[in-house]
Amino acid sequence: MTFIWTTIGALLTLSIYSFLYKDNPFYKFAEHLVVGVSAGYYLVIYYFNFIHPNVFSPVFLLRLGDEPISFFGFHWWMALIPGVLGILLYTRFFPKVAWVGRYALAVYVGGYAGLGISPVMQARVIEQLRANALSVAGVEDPFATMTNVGLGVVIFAVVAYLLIVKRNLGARNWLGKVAVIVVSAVVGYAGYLVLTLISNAGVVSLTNILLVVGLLGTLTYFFFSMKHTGALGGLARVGIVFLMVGFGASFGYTVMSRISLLIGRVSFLLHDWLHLID
Amino acid sequence: MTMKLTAHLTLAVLFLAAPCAFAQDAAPDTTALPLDTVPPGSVSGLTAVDYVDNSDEGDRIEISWQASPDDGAGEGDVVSYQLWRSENAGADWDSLGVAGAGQTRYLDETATPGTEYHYGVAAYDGTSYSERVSAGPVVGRANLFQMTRLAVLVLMLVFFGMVLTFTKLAERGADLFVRRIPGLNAIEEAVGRATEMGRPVLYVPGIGEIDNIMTIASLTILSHVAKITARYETPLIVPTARAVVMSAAEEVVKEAYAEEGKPDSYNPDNIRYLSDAQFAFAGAVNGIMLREKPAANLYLGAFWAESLLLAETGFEAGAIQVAGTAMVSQLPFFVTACDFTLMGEELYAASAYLSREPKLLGGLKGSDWMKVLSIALMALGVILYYVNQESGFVAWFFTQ
Amino acid sequence: MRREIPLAITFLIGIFMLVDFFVPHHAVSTSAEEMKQWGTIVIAASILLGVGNLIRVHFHKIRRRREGWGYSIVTLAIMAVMFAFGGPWGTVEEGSAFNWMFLNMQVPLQSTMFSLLAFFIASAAYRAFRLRSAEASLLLIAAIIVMLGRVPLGQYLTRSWPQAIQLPTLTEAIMAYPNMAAFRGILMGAALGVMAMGLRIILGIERSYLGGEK
Amino acid sequence: MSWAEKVLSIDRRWIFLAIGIAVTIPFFLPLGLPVVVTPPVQSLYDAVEELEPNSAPLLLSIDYAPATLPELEPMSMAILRHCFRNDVNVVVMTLHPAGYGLAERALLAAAEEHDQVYGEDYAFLGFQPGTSAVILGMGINIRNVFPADAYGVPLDEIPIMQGVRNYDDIPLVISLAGWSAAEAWVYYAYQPYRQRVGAGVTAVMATDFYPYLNAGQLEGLLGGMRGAAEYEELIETPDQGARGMDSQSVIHLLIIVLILVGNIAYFVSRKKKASTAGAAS
Repeated sequence: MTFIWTTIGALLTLSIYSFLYKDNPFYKFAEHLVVGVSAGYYLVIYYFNFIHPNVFSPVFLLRLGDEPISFFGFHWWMALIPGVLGILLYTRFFPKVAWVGRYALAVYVGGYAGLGISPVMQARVIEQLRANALSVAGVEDPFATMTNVGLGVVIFAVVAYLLIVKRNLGARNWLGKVAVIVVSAVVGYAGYLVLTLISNAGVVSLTNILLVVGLLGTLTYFFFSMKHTGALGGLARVGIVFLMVGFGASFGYTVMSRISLLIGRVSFLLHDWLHLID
Repeated sequence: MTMKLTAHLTLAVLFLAAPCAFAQDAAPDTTALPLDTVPPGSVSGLTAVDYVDNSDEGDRIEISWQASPDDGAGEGDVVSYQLWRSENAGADWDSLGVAGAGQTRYLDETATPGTEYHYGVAAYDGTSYSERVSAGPVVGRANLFQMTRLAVLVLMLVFFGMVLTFTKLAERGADLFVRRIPGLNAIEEAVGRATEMGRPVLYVPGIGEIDNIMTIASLTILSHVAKITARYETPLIVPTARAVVMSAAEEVVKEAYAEEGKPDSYNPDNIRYLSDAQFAFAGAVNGIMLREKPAANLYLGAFWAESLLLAETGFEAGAIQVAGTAMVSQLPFFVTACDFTLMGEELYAASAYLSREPKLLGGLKGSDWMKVLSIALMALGVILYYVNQESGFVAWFFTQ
Repeated sequence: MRREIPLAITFLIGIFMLVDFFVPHHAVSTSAEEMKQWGTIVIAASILLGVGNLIRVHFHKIRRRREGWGYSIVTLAIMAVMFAFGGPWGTVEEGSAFNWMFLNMQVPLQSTMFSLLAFFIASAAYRAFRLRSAEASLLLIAAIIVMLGRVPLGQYLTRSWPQAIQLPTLTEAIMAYPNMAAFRGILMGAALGVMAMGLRIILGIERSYLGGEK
Repeated sequence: MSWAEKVLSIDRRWIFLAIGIAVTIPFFLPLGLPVVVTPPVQSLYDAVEELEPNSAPLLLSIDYAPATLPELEPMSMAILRHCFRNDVNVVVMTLHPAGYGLAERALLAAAEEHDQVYGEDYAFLGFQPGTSAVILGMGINIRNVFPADAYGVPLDEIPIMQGVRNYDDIPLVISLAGWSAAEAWVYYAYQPYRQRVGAGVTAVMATDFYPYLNAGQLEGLLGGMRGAAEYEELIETPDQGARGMDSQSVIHLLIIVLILVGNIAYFVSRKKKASTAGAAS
């Protein structure tokens, strides 16, 4: 029995993979099958896990004289409200009363809109600001000592390139460009070291400065009230640089996760189905 | 949180230690060990305050203190702290509980709301108690405001104030500049090309539920897109993964067709619920792309892993693709596989921008200035940190 | 009226839920708790709407014998079977027919569909990662460093280099700094967008989701 | 058509074939490259390692659906093995409607391996809908949300649940999720109740969670199969996670080679175009 079911699973798996070659009847079959199966699945799960225990049981069992079943610790009749709201969704099939269905939607959307605002403010704005500021203050930085020197030189070289070389030197002046970059990297880094020595908060972590510059740049990129020209345009460009590095990095980071899924399926075919490996 | 656990453990330790103490008492003069007759140093800085939790019934009082000098230092022999409670201004002490050594906080969860209490704490070293320090009176109440969230409230109100001010300004006809969002025109171009080719437009509003703000932003954009397709009589296919979103999309599209005076061109079979299951949905949308051959694919809303499945299949099918989402993890895929991508806030901005309704622009301007304020706050925090680490603002900003 | 009352409801409930975050009083928090449950139940009740639409679309296809109508029969038939097994004979219990169908049809189909991404991510990378411009090269370089740094191979290749420039260290640093800064920016911007939109919904300025202007 | 142009316009099905072959080979010829443990995994491991045996339970929320099984199941197995090996009590629940069977399957498998007894060493609460409401509700009283375990036994009759009222009695929550559930734990358990929360998520989601980790809102983080492999390394029980990492190395290398070849071809073809254009003018 298990083998039959596993074989069905394996054949369906192969049908989906046939899509990689081209659209074909096997894929069409599998696609329509999965839509049907999941529709049936959600119908059953939603009914038995949500509606039945939370609406029907509290409402009807109590009326039959059974022991009262609480609705998340509330009076049973509270269960009627969502039940009625749920039914209201279906008024849309009767044009005359279709507008009543909006009540259900209004309760739902309004409630969640209100619910979402404050935690978003706290977790996504305030806490993130605080974390960023904390990093800048150098409170915690595991990479500070390891990558500081290398990164410092790179940062100052890039800044020198953007501010001096790109604007003022002609296309063919290679030697001048390199000299300016090297000199400003060294001078910039030296200046940074001096700053670190005179600051009373200890080492100012350069990697953490990256966090500030990056956040500033990205937020500027999403600033819609002014044209991106001049200094603002420069900051927005910095934002784009960070966004691109971020996108590349998370793309690369994701590859692993996607391969994991494929490994899971190959392991199913080779191990669970064909028993070729252990 | 670990408080109670530690209290239990301490009790267990005391329980186990009791027989040993007893044995020692039974043979007082045969051992060379002198009995510890020096009581430990008492605690200091005792405070008792009404504890505010998320469902506050006024039955919790938080007691905190600074450790006895003999706890972990000095003689180092403190094993626990004994707590007492009194309803009678420091007389009639009732034993309340025990906190382990090293603990400096205890949560009394048995207070009667509205009753005045005094609390007493003494360190215990296994044989004797330190002097009892007391604090009070304190009254437990079901509070009406969570003080720790004051900052959230203030910033939120500031933000709302900005949004509403700009909305009012817009309504009065003030000229609010909002720069063009790159990629926004792409939506109209894509629909235009589909019309030229005589092929349908596919609009995927994501797989978020209707409570997801991205889905709502997407429905606003859908209304705009539907008006264009209605004008050109280009079929518009809207596959959805949530039943409520489907019914909302039906309303939006039907409405748009009616507004353009083409109610008969609206085809209810094109607004489809496919599946709540994420990949069943993705598989079915892929099928639509290959078989009904839309010339423009618009993915706007909340997307998860299906983003690249859709975008790669759409690319292979040769459609113009415009995406927009605030799902950070999916942006890299849309950016690499689509022709244009509205990133993060641009999705919300787009819905305001497209409608050209002045009222909606207020939100956009408010968000913009909130960003400036956020950066200023962060800068202030950092600068003050370097100037004076002890200042009140720094303490507030960096803790909690 | 038809519009005002829903908008008033949206406003009241929205404000109540908003206030709940700041008011710890148990009367408020328990009622808010209750209302959150309503939402889940309304959503659960909506499933029939979706399934109804699915049946209608496929039924039309079959009746008009449109291309691929045979597959529509598959969808409707398997849905009926799944539903029939799920109702009377239990749902998720080990060994029920419903559970077997779930584990051996829905699970492999969904996870295989998901795993197609392994192939697509490779083809997307091959196509998109070209050194066309300065920005594209940043995308590419970051992707390659992180891809190598994530796997044991990357660690192996750079094992004798100084710790600071070993690939896994670089990967962590890229993820922790430039990536984090960029994503924090998107996150904060999007959060403000969400809040502004939420406010507009509560105030009834944004109402396209309700449909029907009249 | 030059070779470079051919390479650039290659049918993507060749790439698919290469990926398919590359993923299969290590199943038969393992490379056995060592896995390096990263700080977020180490800190989650430490948080679990610190739990007291046979005392307040770890709450493991197995919130994944079948689609993310290959990445997240190795994590559940590794964490459950770690707990059971240390005799730490575990309470398992799920917030995903499709997670019930998967959670039960992992829990029973790990419990059987370590001869653990239901009710005394572990318990299974089952599924409740309404993610955020469930998490918030448990902060007030777990019994409001889960009056009984998955098998209908009232919580007070389960030995390890006695005295467990809300988050005050749970030293650590770990959520393993391929969707926003892990985030919901941060929002609704850490934010309001300061409950310590750890998370295991798919590799792609891990990026989103770095800010939370960085802001101290998460105790530790397992990212994808690699996170599972690292955890397996820490508990010295290599399994699915470790095996998968070899295939990962091969495919990552393959994709990088593909990108490099694509770029070389791109430059060659551009140069050619430039030079022919120059000749014509």
